[in-house]
Amino acid sequence: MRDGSAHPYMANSVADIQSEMLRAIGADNIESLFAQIPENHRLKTPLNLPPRLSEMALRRELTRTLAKNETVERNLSFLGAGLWQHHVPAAVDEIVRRNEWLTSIFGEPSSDHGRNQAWFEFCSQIGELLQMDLVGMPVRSWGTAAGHAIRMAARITSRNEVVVVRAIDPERLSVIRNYCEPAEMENHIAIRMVGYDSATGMVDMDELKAKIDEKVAAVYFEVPSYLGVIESHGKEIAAIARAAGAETIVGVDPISLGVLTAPVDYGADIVVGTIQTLGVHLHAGGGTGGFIASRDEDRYSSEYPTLFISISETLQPGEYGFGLSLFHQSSYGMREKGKDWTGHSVYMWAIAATTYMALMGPRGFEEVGSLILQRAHHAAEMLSEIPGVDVRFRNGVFKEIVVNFDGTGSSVQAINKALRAEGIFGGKDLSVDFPELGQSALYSITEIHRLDDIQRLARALKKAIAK
Amino acid sequence: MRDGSAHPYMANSVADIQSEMLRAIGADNIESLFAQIPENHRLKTPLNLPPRLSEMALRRELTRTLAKNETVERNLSFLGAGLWQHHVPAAVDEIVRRNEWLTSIFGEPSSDHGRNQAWFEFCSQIGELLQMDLVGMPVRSWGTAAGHAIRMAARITSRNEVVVVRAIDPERLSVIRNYCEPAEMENHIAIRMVGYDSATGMVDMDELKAKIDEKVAAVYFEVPSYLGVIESHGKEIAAIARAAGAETIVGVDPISLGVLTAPVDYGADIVVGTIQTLGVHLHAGGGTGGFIASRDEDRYSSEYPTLFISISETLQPGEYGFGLSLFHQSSYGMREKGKDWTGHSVYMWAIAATTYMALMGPRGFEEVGSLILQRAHHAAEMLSEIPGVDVRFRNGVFKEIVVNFDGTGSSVQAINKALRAEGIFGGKDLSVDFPELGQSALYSITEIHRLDDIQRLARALKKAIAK
Amino acid sequence: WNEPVIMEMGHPGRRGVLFEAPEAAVARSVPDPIAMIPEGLRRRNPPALPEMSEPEVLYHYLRLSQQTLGMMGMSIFGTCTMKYNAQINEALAWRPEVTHVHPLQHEDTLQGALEIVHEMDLALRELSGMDQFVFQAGGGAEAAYINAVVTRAYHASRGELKQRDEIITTIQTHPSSAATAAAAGFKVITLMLGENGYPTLDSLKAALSERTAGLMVNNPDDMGVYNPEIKEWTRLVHEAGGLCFYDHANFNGVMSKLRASELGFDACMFMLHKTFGAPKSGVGGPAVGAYGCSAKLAPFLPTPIVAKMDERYFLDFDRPQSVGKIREFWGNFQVILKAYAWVRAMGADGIAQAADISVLGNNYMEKGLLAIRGVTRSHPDATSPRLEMTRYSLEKLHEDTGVDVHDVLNRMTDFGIDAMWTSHEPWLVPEPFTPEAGEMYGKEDLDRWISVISRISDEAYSDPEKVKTSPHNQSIHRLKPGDTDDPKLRAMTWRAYKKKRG
Amino acid sequence: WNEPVIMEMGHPGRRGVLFEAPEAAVARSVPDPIAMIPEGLRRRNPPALPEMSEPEVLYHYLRLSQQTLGMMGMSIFGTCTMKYNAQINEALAWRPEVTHVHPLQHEDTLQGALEIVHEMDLALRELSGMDQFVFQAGGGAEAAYINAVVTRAYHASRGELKQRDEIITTIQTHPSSAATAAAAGFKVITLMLGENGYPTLDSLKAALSERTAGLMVNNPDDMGVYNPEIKEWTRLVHEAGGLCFYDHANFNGVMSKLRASELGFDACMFMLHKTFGAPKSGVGGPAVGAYGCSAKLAPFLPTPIVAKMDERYFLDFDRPQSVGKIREFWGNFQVILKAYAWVRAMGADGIAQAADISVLGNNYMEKGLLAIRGVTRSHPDATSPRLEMTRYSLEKLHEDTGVDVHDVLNRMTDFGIDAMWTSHEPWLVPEPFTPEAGEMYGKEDLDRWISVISRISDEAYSDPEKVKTSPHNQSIHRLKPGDTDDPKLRAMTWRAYKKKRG
Repeated sequence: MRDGSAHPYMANSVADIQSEMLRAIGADNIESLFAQIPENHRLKTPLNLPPRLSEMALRRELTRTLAKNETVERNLSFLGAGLWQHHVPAAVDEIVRRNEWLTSIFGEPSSDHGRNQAWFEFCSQIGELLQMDLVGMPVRSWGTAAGHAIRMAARITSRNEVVVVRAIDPERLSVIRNYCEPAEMENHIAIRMVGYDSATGMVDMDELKAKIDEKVAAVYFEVPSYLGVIESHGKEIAAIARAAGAETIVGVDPISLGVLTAPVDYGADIVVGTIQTLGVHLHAGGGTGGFIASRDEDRYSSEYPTLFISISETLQPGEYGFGLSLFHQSSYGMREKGKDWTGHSVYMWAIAATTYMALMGPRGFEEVGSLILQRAHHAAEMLSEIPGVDVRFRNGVFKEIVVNFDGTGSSVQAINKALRAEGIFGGKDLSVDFPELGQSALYSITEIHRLDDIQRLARALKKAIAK
Repeated sequence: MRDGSAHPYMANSVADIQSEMLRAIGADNIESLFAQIPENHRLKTPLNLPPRLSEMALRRELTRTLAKNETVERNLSFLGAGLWQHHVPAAVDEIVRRNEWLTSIFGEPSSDHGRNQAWFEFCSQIGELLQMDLVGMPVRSWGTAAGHAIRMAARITSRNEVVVVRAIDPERLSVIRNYCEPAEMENHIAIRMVGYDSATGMVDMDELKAKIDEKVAAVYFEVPSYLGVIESHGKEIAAIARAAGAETIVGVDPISLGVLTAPVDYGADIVVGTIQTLGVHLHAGGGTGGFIASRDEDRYSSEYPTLFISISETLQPGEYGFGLSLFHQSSYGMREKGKDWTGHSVYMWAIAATTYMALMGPRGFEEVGSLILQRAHHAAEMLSEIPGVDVRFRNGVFKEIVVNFDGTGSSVQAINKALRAEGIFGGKDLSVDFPELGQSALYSITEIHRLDDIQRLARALKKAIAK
Repeated sequence: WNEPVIMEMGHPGRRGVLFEAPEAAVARSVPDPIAMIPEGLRRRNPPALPEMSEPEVLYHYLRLSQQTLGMMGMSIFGTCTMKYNAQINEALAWRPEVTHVHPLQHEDTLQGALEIVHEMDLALRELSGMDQFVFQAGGGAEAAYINAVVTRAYHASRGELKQRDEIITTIQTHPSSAATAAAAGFKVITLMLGENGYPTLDSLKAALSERTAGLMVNNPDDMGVYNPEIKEWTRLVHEAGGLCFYDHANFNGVMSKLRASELGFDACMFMLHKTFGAPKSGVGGPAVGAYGCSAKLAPFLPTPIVAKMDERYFLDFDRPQSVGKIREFWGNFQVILKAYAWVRAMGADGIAQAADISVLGNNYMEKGLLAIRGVTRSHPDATSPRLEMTRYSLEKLHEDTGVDVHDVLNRMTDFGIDAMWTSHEPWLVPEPFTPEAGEMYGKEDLDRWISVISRISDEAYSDPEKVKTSPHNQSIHRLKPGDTDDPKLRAMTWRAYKKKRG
Repeated sequence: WNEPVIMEMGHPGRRGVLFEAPEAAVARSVPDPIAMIPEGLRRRNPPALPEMSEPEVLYHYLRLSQQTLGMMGMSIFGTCTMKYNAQINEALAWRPEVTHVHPLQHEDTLQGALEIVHEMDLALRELSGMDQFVFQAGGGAEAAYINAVVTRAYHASRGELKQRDEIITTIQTHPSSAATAAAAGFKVITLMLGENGYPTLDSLKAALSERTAGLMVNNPDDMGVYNPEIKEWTRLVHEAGGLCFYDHANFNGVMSKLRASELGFDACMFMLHKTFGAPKSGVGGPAVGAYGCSAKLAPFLPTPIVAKMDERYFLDFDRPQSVGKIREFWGNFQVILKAYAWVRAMGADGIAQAADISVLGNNYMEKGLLAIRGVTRSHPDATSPRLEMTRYSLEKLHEDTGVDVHDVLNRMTDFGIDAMWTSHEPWLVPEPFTPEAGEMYGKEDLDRWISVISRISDEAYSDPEKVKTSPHNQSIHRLKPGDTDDPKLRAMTWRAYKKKRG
C-alpha cells in the first residue's frame, strides 16, 4: 500500500481531519488521549502481523487459499452426523445476505421492526412444526439447546440427575457434559446413560425403567436418533418420566416433521433440536444452530436462558410490533442470577430458517420428508446387497444409516480413503465412539442424493472392498 | 415434479384460484379466453422441451455444466481486446446485485428516485473523467457507441463519409460497418480507412491528411488504440478535422483517464468508449457496455439516440429529483423519425460503474493508471528478452502490448495451445486480422498482473518456444 | 431522508480502493510510469470525483436502492411482462464460472457456456419453429436492427436491395421496428388500425409492391388484440418478395399456443430479459434480444454461431455471407443462462400454464377495472377476450374530474404499487393505461391493484386535489414540470448542473 | 406500508419449493415412504405453515429487511463497536469453498480452511501474547463459559476444584462473565466501583482467598474507564492461586496498545464479530468468541485444536486433559474467515490507527455532547480522557423536561440514526447512554450525531411531547408499554397470539 493513504474502512484516517478533531478537543496529539494507560502497561514489542493487503491482493490470496478446500458440491458427500447437506433455496441465501440485517444491532422495536418480525415469524413457524406455543430465539447448537434444556429441567424439578440415551452424537454428549457441572461442584448434574437395543437401535426400555427414579430431573432422547433410528417408544418413555416426576426432553431434526409427528404428541415437555437443516449451508461447521421450545406455561417460560420476541400492539390502534420479552430474567437483566446466560447466538440463521419454512410450507416438508425416507431406505437396500456390507437398524430410519464393513475385512478408515480418491466423502467413522458397532460408518442420505449418486457410491464401495 | 403441484413462480397456478377467477369473468374455461386466435394458427405439434426441473435439480445440472468452463480466476489470462480483467471491488457487486433495481421498471421519478439518482451519478462521474457536460445513458457496447456517434456526426454535418483508423478492434469495426448503411442505400455512409505507422503504431498522418476533405463527417480514432498505443497526434488530427468541417470522435477506455488527459483537451467533439472497465466483470462477454458524451450544446444533444437523465427541482422547495430528458427525440417518442433507436441497454452496468468510480476517486484512477502503465511496460521488457520474441510499439502503450513470435518459428496458435496446458490464456491472435504484424498476439496487462504472473508467463513462453 | 448527490459527498484524501505499489523489480524497470505517456497527453487536472471511504459509498447506494420502489411493492407494467426473476438464476449467474470467463477464450475452455447457449437455441427453435438463433443483440430493439441488417444482406445477395427499400409495419407494433428499419436505411410504411383494432388486409395490400423489403410486426399488439389474418399477411408479403419478421415482445400471452414459422414468418425475436424471466433492470439491461430465422436467412446472421459437432461445442465464424457483428462478442451470456434456467424450471407445461394464467389474469382484471367509474377500454366493440393485456382509457375520468393518467400513476405509488404503463407514442387512445397481470402475482394482489384504482377513482371524484398533488409518501415529490427539457435548466451531469444553476 | 405476518399470508395449494418424485428404481424399492415410520409416529395434522409462491416469500422478507434501520442510517452503539463489514469478506465467505464444506471432512480436503484458522490463531497470539486460541465458542459469552469450564478443569487437575469455587468480577465487567461463572457452578463475587470509576485494590484484596478460582474482568470497562492497577490485580490473584481472564470485548480502544499476557492474564477472549469486523447481525450471530490462553491452560482447551506440522494442517483431537466440546464442530468458520480478512486488510498499522481514531472520535464527541443542555458524564471528576466510549447521563434532561433516555432513543431514529446503547444492568448512572464512535464513520457523521442529540435536547426543553410520542417516521409506532411481558398478552409465536388475542 502507498504510505500515508487513507484506509478505505476508516473515513477519518486522513491527517487533516484528525488535526481538526484534535483542535476541537484541545489535545496536542492522539497519544495524549491514552493517558489512562500507564506506560508500563504498553506493548513491549511492536505488533508483528502479516503485511496489509489491498482488496485486490486479499481477494487473490484468500481465493487461492480457499481453493485448497474440497467441496461437497464437486465431491459426493455422505457426511451428516449433526450437520447435513440439504437443498437450500437460492431465495434463502438472497434474504439472509441482505446488508440491512447483517450490520444491524439492537435498536428500538420501531427501527428494528422488520428484523424483529422476521424473528417472530421464525419462532411462529417452528411452533407450528412442533405444535408448541413457546419458542425461544435460537441458541448456538443442538447440543447447547440440550444442555440448557437439561439445566432448565433441573431448576424446574429441583433435581440433579438426568437420563440420556446412549445413541447420541458424541460431540453433542460432550457439550451436554460441559453444561452439567463436575462432581466437585455443588450443583453438579449427574448423567445416567441408557443403552440402545443392539438389534433395533431403539432405547433399551428395561434399562431406562431401571434408571429413572425420583432423583431424575429429565429424560433426554432423540427422534430420529443419532444412528438414524425413528424411536418408537416415545410415548412410553414420556409416561415413565412423568410417573417419576421428571421432564421429557426430546431432540428432533425439524426437517423430519412433515412426516414424523410432533414430539408433543408423544409427551415431550421440552423440545430441542437443530435449525441448520432449515435452509442453512454447512459453512464448515458454521451452519450450526439450535432451538428450545415448550408449552407456554410459566413453569417453562420462567426458566429459559434465551431471549424471546413477543408480538405486541403499538400505540397506534390496529398496528402491531415486536419486542423483547422476559428480558429481565436473562443474564443481561440479572447477571449471575439470570437463567444460565445469553449472548451472541445464530440469529441470522433464524432469518434463513424462517424464509426456508415459508418457502417449504406443509407440502414441502411432507415431500422432503418422504423423499428422504425413500432415498435412505433405498440406499440401505442397495448398499446391503454389496457382499460383506451390512446395514444395521433398517427398520424405520430417517436419513442416517449405519453401514457396517466388518464382513469386508476393511476398516472404515481404509474404505473412506479409497472413496476419497473417487471424489466421494464416505460416512462418519463410528468405530471409536461406538466400538460395539465394529467397523461402521454413519451415512447421511438426504433429498439431494439421487439414484445415480447411490449407484456411484455402491460401485466405488465394491471397488474399495475388492482392494 | 409431482403432477398437479402449483409452480413456485406462479401464485395462481392453483386450480381453485383459477376456477374462482373464471367464475368472476363468467368464462367456462381458460381456453375460451384465447378466442381471438384462429384454430389454424395454433401449434401444429406440441412443445417438445427438456423436462421441467425443480430448483434443486436445476442447481445441480447447471452447476455441473458451468463447471466445464475454465475461469480466468483459476487460470492466468492475458486476454483483453475489448473486454478486460480489472479488479472489481466487492462493494460494486453487492450494490449491482440488489433486487430492488434488478426487477424494477420505469415508474415515476418519485418511485424510481434512487435508481434515477444512481444513473445521474453515473453520468456525472463519467462527465468528470471526460471533462464533458453532456453524457447519455449507456449504450450496449463501445462499437455501438462509435456507430451511433458516427451517425450523429453525419446528421450534424449532413455529410456521408467517415475516416476511421486502421488500428481498431475488428469486431468494433464490423459493428461500425453495420451502422453505416450499405452502398445500395440512400443514406450510405462510406468508411475511409487510415493506416498506422508500422514503427510507432500511431496514425499515419500523411494518409490521414490525404483522406480528410469536405465530404467527411468525422474522424474516429482511439486513445489508447486497439494495439495499446497512446496516440500522440490527437491535437493535430482534431485540428485537421476541424479545418475540414468534420467532427472529431475519440474512443477511450476510461480507466486510463487518471493518467491520460481527457480527449476534449486535444480537441474531441464527441467521446465514446467502454464502461466495462469501470467495475464490470467479463461475464463471458456480457460485461460489454459503452457510452457517448460531448459538449452540452444543442448541436450535439439534439442528435443523441440515447436516453438522458436530468436533475430537476421538485414541487417541494429545496428538493431535487431526476427525470428523463429529451425523450421526445428518441425512437420511443418519434418512431422512425427518432434519432436512430433506443431500447434495452446495459443500465445495470451504469450502477456498477457509478459505484466503482465513487470508490476509486481521483487518486484511485491515478494509481490504477500508473500501475497499469508500469506493469505493461515492465511486461513488454521482460517478454522481449525472450529469444525470438519481439514486443512491437513499445513507446507509450497503456495496457495492451503486441507480442510478435515471428522470430521463434512458432505460430500464435501453437504457442497459445502450449500456454493453455500450463493454465495460461495467451493473448488474442492478431495474425488473421492484422497480417502485416505476422504471428503476433495482443497481450492485455492490467493492475491484476503481478510480477510473479509475468515471470510465470515468461517461463511458460520459453518452454512453449523451445518445443 | 434526503440522500445527497454523491458529487457533494466525501472529503479530500479519503480512499475507497487502494492498490499496492508495484514490486521492486517492476518499479526498477519502470520507475516513472507517467513518463511513459507522451508529454501532451498526461492528465494535469485530476477528475473531480468524490473522495470517500468504502462504507460511505456502499451505504449511499444501498440507500438509493431502497428508494427504488419497483417490485418491492407491486408492478404490473404492461408490454414489459413483469415476471419473477428467480433467485437461483441470479445465484448461478454470479458464479465465477460465469463472471470470470472471457469470450475470446479457446472453445475448449468454454464448453459449459457454449452448451447452455446451444441448448437455449434449441429451446427457442422449438418455441418458434425457426432454424437458428443468435444472441448477440443486447435487447429487443437491437434484435430488430439485426433483422433490418439481415434483410439488407438478403436482398443485396439477390441484387434487389436498391429496389427493395421499404419496410412495412403497423402503428401498434413497437416503435423499435420502425426506428431500426429507418436507421438501417429503409423507408417505413406504417399501417393504421382498422375498426377491429388491427390494420385491414386491404391496407396491407395497398402498401405492398416490388419495393417491399419486408414486414416487421408484433401480434398480439400491446392492446392485447390479435390479428387473425396474420397468415394471410405473411403469404402476401412473401408473394411480393418481402421477408416477414415477428416481434415476439408480447409472447407471454401466446407462448405454447403458436409458432412463428407456422404462421409464415421468416424470422422472429424473443426478449430473454422479459418473457424468459431474466431481469430487465428498469428498461435497462443487460438484456438479450434472441434473433431467430429460417434456414434461408441463416447464412446472413451475425457471427459467431454456437454450433455442436461430435459432442463438442464451437463458435462458427466461418460464415462467408454473414453481416458480421452487431455488437462485440457473442452476447450477454449471463442473461442467456438465466433465461435457459427459466425454461428448464418451467418446462413445456409450465410455459403453457404461464400463458394461460397471464391471459386469465388480464381478463379477470378487466372485469374489475371496467366496473370502476371513469375507466373504459380501447375498441369497446371488439368483444373477444383480450390476451395478456388490455388497453384502457381514463378519458372519462379526466373529463369528469380533471385528473389525468399521470396523476393516477403518481397516486398509485403511494399505495406501494409502482406506476403502470400508459401506451407507446402516439396515444391512439386518450389517457391510456395498460396493466399486464402476468403469471407471477396472486389473485389477492390483482384484487389489491384493482382496489387501488377504484380508490383513486373515488378520490378523483371526491377530492381531485389529493390525486393531482400526489405522491404523498414517496422519497420525493413530483418534478417541476418542464425542468428536465428546458435547455437552460436541464442538466445531465453534475458539472452541467453547477454551471446552469450554480 | 403494513407488512402482514407471514402466518396470515398465502393460499392453500401454493408452493415455494418443489421436489422431483424419486426415480422409478427408488420408488419401486420404497413405494410407500410413510410406511417406513412406526405407526404412532406418523404426522397426522400438517403443520400450519403458510402456503406461498417463491416471489411472495422473497418480497415479504425483502420488505422486512428494508424495515430494519441498522447501519442503513447511522449506528454507533456503545459496547458493540459498530464496524464496517467489508463486502469482500462477505463475498469470500459465500463462496462454495466455504458454504459447501463439511467440518467432518478429512483434513486433506480442508487444508484451506485449516490454514486460515491457524493463521488467525497466530494473529491473535500476536495481539494478546497468548499461546493458543480456539474458535469453538459461538460468541463472547460462550467464550467466557469456556473460561469457566477451563478454570474448573485446571483446578480439578490440581485437586483444588472443591476448594476453589469463587470467581471474582466487577460490576462494570460484562454480565456474561458473572453469568457464565455462575452457570459453571462458581459463586460470583462482584466488586463495586471506587471513586475513580474502577474498583479499588483493597476491595480486590478483601475478596481474594484460598477459595478464589479466578478473576474475570474487562478493561477498559464500558464507560471508557481503564483500571491502571490491573497488573497489580493479576499479580494478587495469581498469588492467591487464581486464574486471570481478560474479557477483550472493549478491545477496540486498546488494540495495538497492550497485550493481555504482558498485563499478567492467563486467558482472554476476542469477539471476532465485533472488534474484527465480522457482522454481528443484531446481537445475533453467527459469531465467534475466540478464546486464547497460556501454555499452562492450553491442555484443558476444548478439542480440536488446529495445528500445523510439516506444512500440513490438522485437527488435533489427541488432548487427554481437554474439557471436550463446548459446541459441536470447530467453530463458525465463515466468521473466522471474515475476521482474518479484516486483519489482513488492516495490517498492524491499520489496527493501531483504528484504535487511535476510535479514541479520538470518542473524545471529539464528548466535547460536543457535554456542551448540550441536559447531558452529563459519569464520574465527572475523573478527568483523564476516556478511551473508545464515554458513559453519559440524561438525568438532568429527565429532571428538567420529563423526557427520558428511551424517549430520546426513539426520537433519534426519526433522523435516521439508530438507537444508541444505554448501559448494562444495573444502571449505575441514571438515564445512561453510551455512544461509541468507532473508526468507521467520518467526522461529518459524528457531527450529525451530536447535532441530532442537540436538536432533541432543544425539543425536550421546548416541546417534550414531540419527543415522548416519537418515533414519527418509522414503520411502526412505539409498543404499548407492558404488552410483551404480560403473561396474558405476551406471545412468542403466532399460535400463542391467536390463543391469547384471537
